[in-house]
Amino acid sequence: MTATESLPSPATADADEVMTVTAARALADGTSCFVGIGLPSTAANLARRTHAPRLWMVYESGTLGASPSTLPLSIGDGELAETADSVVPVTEVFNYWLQAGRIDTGFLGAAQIDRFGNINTTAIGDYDAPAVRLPGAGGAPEIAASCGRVIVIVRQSPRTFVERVDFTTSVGHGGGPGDRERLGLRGAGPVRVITDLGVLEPDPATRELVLTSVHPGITAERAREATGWDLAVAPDLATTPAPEPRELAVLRSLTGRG
Amino acid sequence: MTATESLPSPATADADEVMTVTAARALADGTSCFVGIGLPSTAANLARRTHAPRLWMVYESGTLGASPSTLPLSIGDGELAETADSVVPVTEVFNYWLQAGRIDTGFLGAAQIDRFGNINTTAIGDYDAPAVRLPGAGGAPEIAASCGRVIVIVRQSPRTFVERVDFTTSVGHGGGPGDRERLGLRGAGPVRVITDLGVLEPDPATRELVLTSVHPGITAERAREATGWDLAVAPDLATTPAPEPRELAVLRSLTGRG
Amino acid sequence: MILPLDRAVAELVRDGDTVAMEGFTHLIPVEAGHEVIRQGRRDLTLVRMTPDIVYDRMIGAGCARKLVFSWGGNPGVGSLHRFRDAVGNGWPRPLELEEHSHAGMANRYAAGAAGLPFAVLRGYAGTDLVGRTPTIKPITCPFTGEELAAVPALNPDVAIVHAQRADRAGNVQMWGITGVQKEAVLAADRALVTVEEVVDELEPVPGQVVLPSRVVTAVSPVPGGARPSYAHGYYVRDNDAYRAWDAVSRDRDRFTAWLDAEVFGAGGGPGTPVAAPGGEREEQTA
Amino acid sequence: MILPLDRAVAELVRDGDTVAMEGFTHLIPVEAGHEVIRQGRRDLTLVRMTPDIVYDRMIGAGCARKLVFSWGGNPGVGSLHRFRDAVGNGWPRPLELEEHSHAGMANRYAAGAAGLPFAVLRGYAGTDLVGRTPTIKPITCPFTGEELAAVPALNPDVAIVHAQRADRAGNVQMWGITGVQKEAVLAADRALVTVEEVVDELEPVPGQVVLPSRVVTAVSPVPGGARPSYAHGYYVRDNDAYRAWDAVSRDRDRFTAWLDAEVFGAGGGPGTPVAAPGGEREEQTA
Repeated sequence: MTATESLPSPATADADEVMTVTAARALADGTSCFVGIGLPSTAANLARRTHAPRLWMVYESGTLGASPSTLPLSIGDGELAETADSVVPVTEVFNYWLQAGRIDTGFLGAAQIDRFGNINTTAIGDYDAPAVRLPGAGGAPEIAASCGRVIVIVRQSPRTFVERVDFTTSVGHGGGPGDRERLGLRGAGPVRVITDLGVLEPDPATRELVLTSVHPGITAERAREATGWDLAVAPDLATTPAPEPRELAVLRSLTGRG
Repeated sequence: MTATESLPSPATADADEVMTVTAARALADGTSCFVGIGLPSTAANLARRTHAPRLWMVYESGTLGASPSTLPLSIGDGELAETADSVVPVTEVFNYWLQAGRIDTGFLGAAQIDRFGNINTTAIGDYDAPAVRLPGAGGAPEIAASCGRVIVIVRQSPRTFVERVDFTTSVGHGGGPGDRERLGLRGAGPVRVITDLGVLEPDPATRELVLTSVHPGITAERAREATGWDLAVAPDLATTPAPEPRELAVLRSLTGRG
Repeated sequence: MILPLDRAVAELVRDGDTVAMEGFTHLIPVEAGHEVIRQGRRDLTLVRMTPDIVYDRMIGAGCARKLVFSWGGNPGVGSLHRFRDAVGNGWPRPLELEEHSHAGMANRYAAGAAGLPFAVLRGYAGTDLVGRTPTIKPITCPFTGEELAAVPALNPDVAIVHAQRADRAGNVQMWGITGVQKEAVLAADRALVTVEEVVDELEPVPGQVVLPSRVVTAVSPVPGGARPSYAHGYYVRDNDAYRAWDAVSRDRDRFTAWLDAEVFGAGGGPGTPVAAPGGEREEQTA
Repeated sequence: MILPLDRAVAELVRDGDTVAMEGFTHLIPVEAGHEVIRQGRRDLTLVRMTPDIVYDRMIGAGCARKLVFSWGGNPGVGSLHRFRDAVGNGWPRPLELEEHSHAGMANRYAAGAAGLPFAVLRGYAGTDLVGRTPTIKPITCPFTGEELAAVPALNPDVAIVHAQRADRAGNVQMWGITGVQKEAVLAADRALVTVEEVVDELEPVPGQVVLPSRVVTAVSPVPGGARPSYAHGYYVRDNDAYRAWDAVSRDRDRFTAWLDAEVFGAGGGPGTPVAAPGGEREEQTA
């Protein structure tokens, strides 16, 4: 795909594509990124193929510096091991790399996220009699604690964006300013929540998530309706730059669409 | 060397050779042995070439199941890595193998050893102004603590066999019965001290080292003179079986003598 | 000791045992799990960082009393429906949970392998896991005064892993993503390793982990024994099988029919276990 | 970043630093130690499990204020005479000691690499090290009540190791006995790796340890830089040189003459460092 005329039009981008491209753009070249499977993996691999060729991807299976040629379905695909700078035991990836503070960006998903960016991936409803039992913590609590910063990718709805998570699996900004420091969490926590509607960022003073950008065609009102708390909107609300044709083309080659 | 007539006569064995052969015999086939350089390494390699072909030698450099064709000068010779079942990081050899209690026999030397089998390899005299500064602990304290049992190989003299060690680098039987248990040491501690004169073993009741065997041509009196405390002699004092011609031949092929 | 799979499971895995079947997406001992189901083991405490479809099957088959884990999902697909049904509805029997994070579980195995009673990590602070999981406690650094998390060692009765190769003496060799398998084997009282093949000599391979025979209780040759996961250098991951499991496992009847046909049935594909001598299989699954 | 050895030492090693030069008999960064001597570094806290002849030289040359170690000897030969002279007679200057066991040191590095303030081990109980070494403290298991030993993390200012190869991006590859080098590098603020050669591509090797370039501050090509120790696959250990050191090091004058000739002198064998551009060497050793 080299001829410009074969690139897809930005107008054809769907909401998930805008979300993924926006997430990819948040990853600076040369930085390290702890990558989970699904949207984070897609976004990181997109970044590596566009503006961040030296993005250093770490998967929790122990592959350091993986550069898969196709999107892995799982965090332990053979392609990851074959293309990695190094494959280390799981103990080392968590202790020597994550806990030691060597990862710049952690990417997390969420089943629920609250006003302060705390995340639930354990259970919806009562823990002992859950409405929905979710997979659980995995690497997330320590990714949220120890990465330099965290980016959350999650589709926005009132069921997902809740006033208070039913279970705090991974700490965002706790109950507000100073909580991360009090808990001894070394990273900055969630600095950006990227959804299919826009981008939320913590208010520097209150640590509450604020809508700072909406994707093309999305209104602040729609984002507020998709949020289970009274979502504040930044006075200088931006519109997310639309995906570029090349970004869309690479993304679709990764996901097999188009 | 297959013809019997070429084997050396036991009568030619010197004191160190009797000591080394006696130590080798203490290693049962199929057991695991934590091997230090020097006499322990010579004894273990002799055992592996005579009665204990499946002796599993672990060197603290991380070589598990090494089977060197020549005697290594250091615990990290390349030959050890090349012939090992597995080479592991030093952290693993100490944590996953030694500390976990997977080694049957630990072999230790000593600059001083006392009545209760406690060992000094740190300093002779005052620690802060030592008469002789020795290399220090190395792996010995945890070998003495965690191996199933310990065998000490050391030449016997009043300077070495002392009433009380100047510095307890590695605990033998502490101050007597029950001390190892109180300290939480999991192995049985020194079960045999093999010298150039004979063999000492702890009295089951008092834990004090007692002369239980003298090498051919050595008297109990000579062993007592070479001991800095009033060495008890077992009522059934044995004479160490002399080295067999084949043992001597293999030992000399290892050490390059004869 | 090289044993057919059914004999190895019969000898090593007992009702009520704590069993760790490890594998981080790669080299998952699926066929060994099926054999545990066939032999009707009950009241197991299943331990694994990433319980996936093989634990889903064992839970659905009623083998498990408790699950100690950090992430229970169908990797890359979604939820484990038998796990959910057991947690939510107690079908076929209630499942007690002990939840940790990956970092906590990995360190628990490492402590177990190292003969320590506990491990220390920076973890869990501020999460609701602390209140829910009694095996997380605070510990203070005696040098800096910092508060960290302590977790107790995991020492399973038996660990089961899959590897590429073993030699005839029972030394085991695995490579590729090796996860926490070494630690699980070293932490366990007994260890069963299913392998793709038994060879005369283990040719060294980059990235290999070698488990010396003295820490391996039994080796069972089970070619394809990790399917539908993969064995680096032997076969690739069958992603479609993981996706297909989602539909099969959503429904109790469909799951039960699948179990009868694929695990208890005579059929079976490349993952069918090696037959035991003397028809012992029938006896054990009766 | 690939730098000539003299520039790398000039930039990474500062007076007063805590310096860990690791290597367990194999791959000892001897030539880097000589460069530290040439550049006249002072007041270093030298850290190493097995300080051997290179630390003996650095201590004799007056670089060190303190030694943190577990076994200080000439492996397979006997004592370190410059070390003894410094401890016993304060020549050329007093040497403070902080003594541990190998198990303690290895775990201190591992804690440093893992971003923990301390490590826990079964060790030291009943030994006189407990009373002599303030960096050994008791700690109680919050689950079993057992008392164990805690030791603080080691986080050197700079780690220096020798490896077989690096690629042009600065990724480092070593194999054979790799000791505690990975942990030392990961625990340190800065890391210098001298290598036998710089290659285009790091062909995987069984038993390899790869240090990603992002944890390596500088790579210096120093062929033969581990002599008289060895580099697996490149050259063997020069046991005679270790034996010969015993006589050289016993006498202060003989040692000083050796230092002048072999370290400060213009001669030098295969371990001679790569010359820096622009005569920087003279400036730094003046």
